[in-house]
Amino acid sequence: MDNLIALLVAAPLLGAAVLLCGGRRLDAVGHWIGTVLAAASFVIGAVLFADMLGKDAEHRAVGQHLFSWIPVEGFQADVAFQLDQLSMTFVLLITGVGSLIHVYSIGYMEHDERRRRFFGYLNLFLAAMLLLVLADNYLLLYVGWEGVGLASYLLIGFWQHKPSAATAAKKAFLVNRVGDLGLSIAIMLMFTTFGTFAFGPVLEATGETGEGTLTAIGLMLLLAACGKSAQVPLQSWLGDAMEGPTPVSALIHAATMVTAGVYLIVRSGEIFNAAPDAQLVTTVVGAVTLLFGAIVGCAKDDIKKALAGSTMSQIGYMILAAGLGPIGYVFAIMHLVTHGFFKAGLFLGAGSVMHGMNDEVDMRRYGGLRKYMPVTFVTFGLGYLAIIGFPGLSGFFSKDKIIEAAFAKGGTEGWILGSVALLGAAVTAFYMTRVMLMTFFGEKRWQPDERGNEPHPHESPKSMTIPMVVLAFGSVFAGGFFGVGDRFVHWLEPVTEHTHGHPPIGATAVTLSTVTVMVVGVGLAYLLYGRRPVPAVAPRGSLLTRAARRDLLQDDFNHVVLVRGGEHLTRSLVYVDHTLVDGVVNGTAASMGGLSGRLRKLQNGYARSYAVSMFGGAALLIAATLLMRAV
Amino acid sequence: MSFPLLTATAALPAIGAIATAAVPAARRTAAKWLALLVSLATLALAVVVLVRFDPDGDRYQLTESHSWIKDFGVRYELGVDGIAVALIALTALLIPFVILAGWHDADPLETRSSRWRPTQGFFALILAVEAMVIISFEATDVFLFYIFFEAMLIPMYFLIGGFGDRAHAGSDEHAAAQRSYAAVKFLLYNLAGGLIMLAAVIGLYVVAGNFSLQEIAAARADGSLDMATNTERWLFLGFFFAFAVKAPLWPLHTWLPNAMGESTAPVAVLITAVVDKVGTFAMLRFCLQLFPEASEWATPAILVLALISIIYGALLAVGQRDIKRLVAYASISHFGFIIMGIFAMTSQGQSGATLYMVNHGISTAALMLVAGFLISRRGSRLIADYGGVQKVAPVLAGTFLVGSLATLSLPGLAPFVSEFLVLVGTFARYPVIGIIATFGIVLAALYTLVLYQRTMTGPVKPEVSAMPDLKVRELVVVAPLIALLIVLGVYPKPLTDIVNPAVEQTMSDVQKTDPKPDVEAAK
Amino acid sequence: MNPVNYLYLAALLFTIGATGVLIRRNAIVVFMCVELMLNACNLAFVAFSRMHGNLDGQIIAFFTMVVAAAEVVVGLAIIVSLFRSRHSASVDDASLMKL
Amino acid sequence: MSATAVHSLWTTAADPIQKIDAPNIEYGQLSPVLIVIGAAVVGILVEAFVPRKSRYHVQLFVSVVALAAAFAAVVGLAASGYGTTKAGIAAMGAVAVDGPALFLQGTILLAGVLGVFTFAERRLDPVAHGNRVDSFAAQAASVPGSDSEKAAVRAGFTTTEVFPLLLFAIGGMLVFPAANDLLTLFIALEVFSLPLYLLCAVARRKRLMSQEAAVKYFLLGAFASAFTLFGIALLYGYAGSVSYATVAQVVDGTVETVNPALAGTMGNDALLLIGAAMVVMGLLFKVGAVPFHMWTPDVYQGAPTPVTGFMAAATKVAAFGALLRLLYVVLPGLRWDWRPVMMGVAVVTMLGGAIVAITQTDIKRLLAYSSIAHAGFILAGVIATTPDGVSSVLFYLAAYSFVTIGAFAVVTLVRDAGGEATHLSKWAGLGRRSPLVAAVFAVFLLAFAGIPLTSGFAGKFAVFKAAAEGGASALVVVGVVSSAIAAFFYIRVIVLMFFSEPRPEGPTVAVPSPLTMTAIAVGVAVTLVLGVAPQYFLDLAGQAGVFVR
Repeated sequence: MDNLIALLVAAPLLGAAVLLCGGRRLDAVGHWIGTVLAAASFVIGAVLFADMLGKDAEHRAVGQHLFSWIPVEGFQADVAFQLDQLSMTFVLLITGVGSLIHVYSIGYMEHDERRRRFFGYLNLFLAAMLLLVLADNYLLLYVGWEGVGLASYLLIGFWQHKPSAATAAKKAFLVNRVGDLGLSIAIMLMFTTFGTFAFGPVLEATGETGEGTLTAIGLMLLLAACGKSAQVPLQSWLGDAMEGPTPVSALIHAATMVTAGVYLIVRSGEIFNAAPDAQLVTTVVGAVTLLFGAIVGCAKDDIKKALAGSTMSQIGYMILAAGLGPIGYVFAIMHLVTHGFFKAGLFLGAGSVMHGMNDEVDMRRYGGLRKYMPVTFVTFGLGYLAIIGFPGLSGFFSKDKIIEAAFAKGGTEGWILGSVALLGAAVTAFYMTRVMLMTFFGEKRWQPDERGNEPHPHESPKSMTIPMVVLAFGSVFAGGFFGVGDRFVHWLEPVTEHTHGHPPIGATAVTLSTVTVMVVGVGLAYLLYGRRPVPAVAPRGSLLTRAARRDLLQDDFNHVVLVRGGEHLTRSLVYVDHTLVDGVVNGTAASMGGLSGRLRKLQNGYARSYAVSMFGGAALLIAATLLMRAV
Repeated sequence: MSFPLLTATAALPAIGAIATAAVPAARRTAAKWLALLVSLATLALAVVVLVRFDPDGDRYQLTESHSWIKDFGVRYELGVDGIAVALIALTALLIPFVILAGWHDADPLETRSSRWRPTQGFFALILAVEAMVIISFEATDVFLFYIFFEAMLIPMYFLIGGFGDRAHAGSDEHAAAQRSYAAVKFLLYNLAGGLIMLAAVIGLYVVAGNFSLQEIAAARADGSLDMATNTERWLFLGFFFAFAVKAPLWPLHTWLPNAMGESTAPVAVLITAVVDKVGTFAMLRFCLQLFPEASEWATPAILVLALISIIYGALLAVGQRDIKRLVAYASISHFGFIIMGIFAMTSQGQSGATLYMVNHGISTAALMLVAGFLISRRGSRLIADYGGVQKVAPVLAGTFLVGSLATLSLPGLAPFVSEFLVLVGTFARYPVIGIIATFGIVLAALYTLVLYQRTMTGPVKPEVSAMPDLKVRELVVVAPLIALLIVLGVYPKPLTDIVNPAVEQTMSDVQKTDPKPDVEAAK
Repeated sequence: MNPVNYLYLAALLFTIGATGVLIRRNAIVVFMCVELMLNACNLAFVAFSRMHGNLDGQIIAFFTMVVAAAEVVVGLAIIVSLFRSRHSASVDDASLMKL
Repeated sequence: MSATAVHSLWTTAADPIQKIDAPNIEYGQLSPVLIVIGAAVVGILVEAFVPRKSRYHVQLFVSVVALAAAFAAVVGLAASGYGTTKAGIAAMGAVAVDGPALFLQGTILLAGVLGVFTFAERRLDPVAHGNRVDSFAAQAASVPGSDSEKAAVRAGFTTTEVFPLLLFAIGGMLVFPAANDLLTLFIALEVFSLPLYLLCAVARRKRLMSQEAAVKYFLLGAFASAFTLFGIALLYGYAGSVSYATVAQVVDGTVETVNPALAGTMGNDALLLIGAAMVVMGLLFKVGAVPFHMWTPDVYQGAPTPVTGFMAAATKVAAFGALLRLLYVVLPGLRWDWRPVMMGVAVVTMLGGAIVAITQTDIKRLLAYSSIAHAGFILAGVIATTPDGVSSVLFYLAAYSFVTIGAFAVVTLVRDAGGEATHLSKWAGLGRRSPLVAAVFAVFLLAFAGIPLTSGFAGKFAVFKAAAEGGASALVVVGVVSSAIAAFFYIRVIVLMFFSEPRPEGPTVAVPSPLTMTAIAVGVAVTLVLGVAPQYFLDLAGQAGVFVR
């Protein structure tokens, strides 16, 4: 039974191989192959899940050792898998949502002649992501880590003919590389500290080394997480990543890949537990990001970018929770799962809207779409209620727990983090309501585009709506299913261990305040966007708004400091290489030539001057010989 | 006296070279096929060597030893350890692809006097280089090694200067001038290095009285031959200088971009993937074994230089406008990694360095050859002249992407394994250097992806709109290399099994042991 | 008279001859200066021979004369042919080949 | 009347003359020299009595046979142990018959044979008035461009005297390295110099340059030999004898100088040092060491190329032989005086030759400067003052002479309307025109540059090794550096031949007769054999490395 684990990865990998090497002859059936294999992987996952439930909590973790990967003296890297409750949670999320989005893409990418390749990339992503969550050591995890990075690169840049897409893809990969820097350094540290980088030995040995080392490792892991999960300061790529096809945004940049950072931190829980400073930094990063993302989300008119901002901020919640340690791990993962459902749903909804609106993304060109695409409206709406944490829906359960845990951290930190989280909840409610209103309510604001063809909003095909519906179910009930009776807590406890946190002001108080701020946010948004018509062109807006539209100037900073600076550096280095390093050599050669030219002047053709040189030579010779004797 | 397998492996391409050169002018294609067959036969022999080699056996196997020049204390001594075997295999493996890729590179443009036979010459020279490289991997006699280390410059020189890249910006005269400048630069740099090494070789003779690597190493080990500290250091520097030029190590690198830029893609591959490896190989085999103390003494300086190479090479690669020069600078950065791994003096570092030599050979070959196909289609080496190729020639673009990903050492592809080992190995002893070197991987991503983006993506440039996709011959060249990259990336164990024992030997030569993990050290 | 003085004379003659070679233009004269140097050698030989009281030096002197004669034969032949083709015996005119 | 009575008529009744015992000459051991000189005399007679038409063939035959016989004699002597065990002094102490002498004589003779071949080449120049012509003037005596010259050309005259002249030169060269007293040294010097002066003067093309070369060579040569002679005089004055053995003993102090009083008056060693310096200077002139090298480029350029080739090879061999013997047999006691000085000379020679060569534009001048640089390398071996040093120099000389003759032979092949096209610019693209010739020349250049697998490398390694072992590591470093510089201009020529487009009005490559072909082929063969499998010859040189004294 355990040997099935490899199949989880193998199935989509096979799909990727077949689809990418298959060539045009597979164009007709490519998307089916991809979808079937993704679903197969899900089925295997389900089977393993059932099997796991059959066992009692202690013996649920299973593993499979495939082969020794890099055997070098004192350095053992194996290709081996580990499937415990945490991994299983991810497996189900990834394969489940993944399969749905495969189905969705069949319709969404119908008119793209490179659909086969698209599905190949999707399968590649699934394989890499599963490898990431199933690996039993950090190096193999690193492989999956970069693998998803590659897939995301290929998918963001899927429409390569668009320079913006190509640039966004490159940016995403590069920023992630910076994060990977952290991961590889962390692995090196583990190797020099523990002599291994397999989860088991490392996490058990944390007690045997100093806090300093662990803090270093923790911070490096955090850096990696920041890269992958678009946390400040490495968040800048996520917004641009929306250049990719919408299913990609839903799967990779909302539901799964971007949450890998959270997985990494929770997985390395023991390390963080032993390194409070690292934890503190983690919580700070999470808090900052959740506000950052939320603020950006408020200002964007591009529906996908707005959702991207919200993704950022939701993951900020998770990171925050993960930073809180045992009181937060479970809720981080729980929010991750629920978020997977409703954010994927929201993105698919957005995709459906764009599908009906000739790929228009500017919400100011929408309006009143609820009449035209009811299914989308309903599913999107449910997702919306879930994310703002409407009582009873999934978002409510998970987010509320995180805020609670944040307060439970205790001390001033607890207060600060908690109130930030609350504030974030309010802003979330605000910008999501804004999206909702601008898209589905009010009167229609779209005009014919420059090519004169006016969009005719219509509902999307079944292949697209069905996944949306399924995800909507998830967004509604998942939270309750997990939260009631702490089912999820018990499920994950054996892996992440859990200590129940007690917020100073009491759980109910927290819950109430959460709901109130949510209501406030919604109301505020309604006053601004529901009561009065939305201008079709964005007003100039306040300084903050304008900054937020530009992702709070983070890109401008990067451009000035990194891009410009880098260009100057390289250009000057090229110059140095050519003039200095090369110049020295050529200079020597030239000077040799010059010397030679001067010396040959002595050879002036006059026999008598030759005689002079001989005479002088003889004199020198004699003098030297006598001198030698003298000294 | 068993069959002299190693001699045969080196002699076969040599004979093939002569035979190819002798093919009459008219029978151009015959020459090509002859060369290809010879290289394949050599590959077969190399495989036999690989099979006959027993990783757990003696250090040097398949040895041959004959008296050669008694007066110079020179013997014809051959023998291979795991490192040599791996590199011989690499060489023998790459040459057929080089030949196949260069199939039309040396077809005469116009029919000159019937005596002028460029094609025959081209392939004969390639085989000659192969022979010399292989024997210098096999030689366990310093003098024997030196002779071929130097001699291989001549055929390389003619390959660079005689068969330039036809896709040259500017007039033919300008191209010719550029080309001979590159060739002369290549030769003078390496000759200078070689001559300085000659002085050291002579010095070694004066000190040791013979050139047998094993005897000297043994004598060094049991202390029966002790050099004065300064003598050893001077000799070490003499040797190292030559190898650092060949490798090349900053700041002795500037010949490489010219050479690779001006020569045809296959020749560029020959330079960077095959010939330069002799330099790094020699550091590992000769510098460390003959002068362990001096190596340790020089390590800090060398590591710093290697570090500079890594970062500097990568940054310059970012700044290049010419595809082939970009790859050249990337190689400089990679050679920095290899040298760093060698002198980190850890098992991981040195195993990694050895794997790196092999993997870098394959990955650069893949990237450079595809780049060559691209250039030959458009007739320009400038990145700016391309754009949107991916749309018109998806397979070409795909292979190019894989090559690029290998160059940025993406996990799952072979180069990742070696690069990570080098980094870990270095980090274990020199954390700061290790960390700084890690930034190289970010820069690598930068220059490769920028290259890919500018050439393959974006709107289709009119000049490339009619560009055909890879032909069968070209696919035959690229596909196996890519397959190999993936296989060695997922399952490098066979290679490491061969390499590890040799590395352990070298480690014991320099009397180094890996630093213990802190946890164990604490116990 | 102290025979050493002959040696000083010889040295003087040699130097004069050498100087002549360096300063005179006409090939014939230059050549004569060389002859002078040879004769200086002869003088030295003879003087030494006298001092050592053995005959070697004197015999060598005869050899030197023969050699000088041979040189004259060859030298004049060359110089004359040069003169005939250039209508000048100046060694400075003969400077086609330089640098 | 009785005999005594008659006798008493014209002799004063002095003390009876002690009878001079006839010198015993070991004709067998001197046979190589005697054969060559004899053949030279025969050659003169041939000029006198054999009809013009057939002289060429007779001379060629005589020369080749004589040289072959002489070589056979050398081999015979060596085989019968005169090189090693039976080595000794012949001809009343005038000539030494020992390893170095025989080795160098053998080398010179082989070089001589190849030289004869190149001399006898008659296919390169276009047929003039139905006569095949070689590279020598129709009638050296006739004024260039004059009617008499035209007439001579029309008549198909050829200067077949070059063969006896060559033989005389070879004869002198055979004696030079074997000379065992200073007088013989001087005579041999003149005997091989004078014919060379003449040979330089008799070029068929560019006669003015040829004559100029001769004049320069002659005047400077005479100047140099005057110095040598004076040096000899001083040494004689110091030691009271010119025999190497005696001088050596006096230098060592094993034997008191014949006239201590003299030594006293002369400020004891001043005579010795000055004398030695002047003699050495004469030899350095012959080997073309800086600063006594300046004749080399002009003479090499002006002389007929076959002569240049022979001269460049054989003169160096002979002169270095003599230098070795002088320094190793006569002046070892003075080692600490001359060694540093010679080091200085070696350094400036290596560097000077290499550096000035960089900017040369005429192939013959280029090779001249390269020969200067090589003289420097050989000096490095000389300075080693070890048996290894001797044998390494011997080996180097052998290797070098064949490369040189071959290279100059190739130069004779590249011709245009004006005869040989020696300007480098005309060699552009030769590799495209006639790959084979270019390849051969490239081989020679690589050998000059000392690239492995050529004789040049083996030789260079040998001398540098000897120098290093002799404690002259500094020289090795300088040598290495100058090799690097030298590599530059050899490579320049290769670039020119292979990588630059051929000129439309470029030169043509003449197809030579088997004679020159042999010379070139032998050159290539030796270059490669000595490069790949030098052991046998190293052994030879090693056995021959001991001087008799």
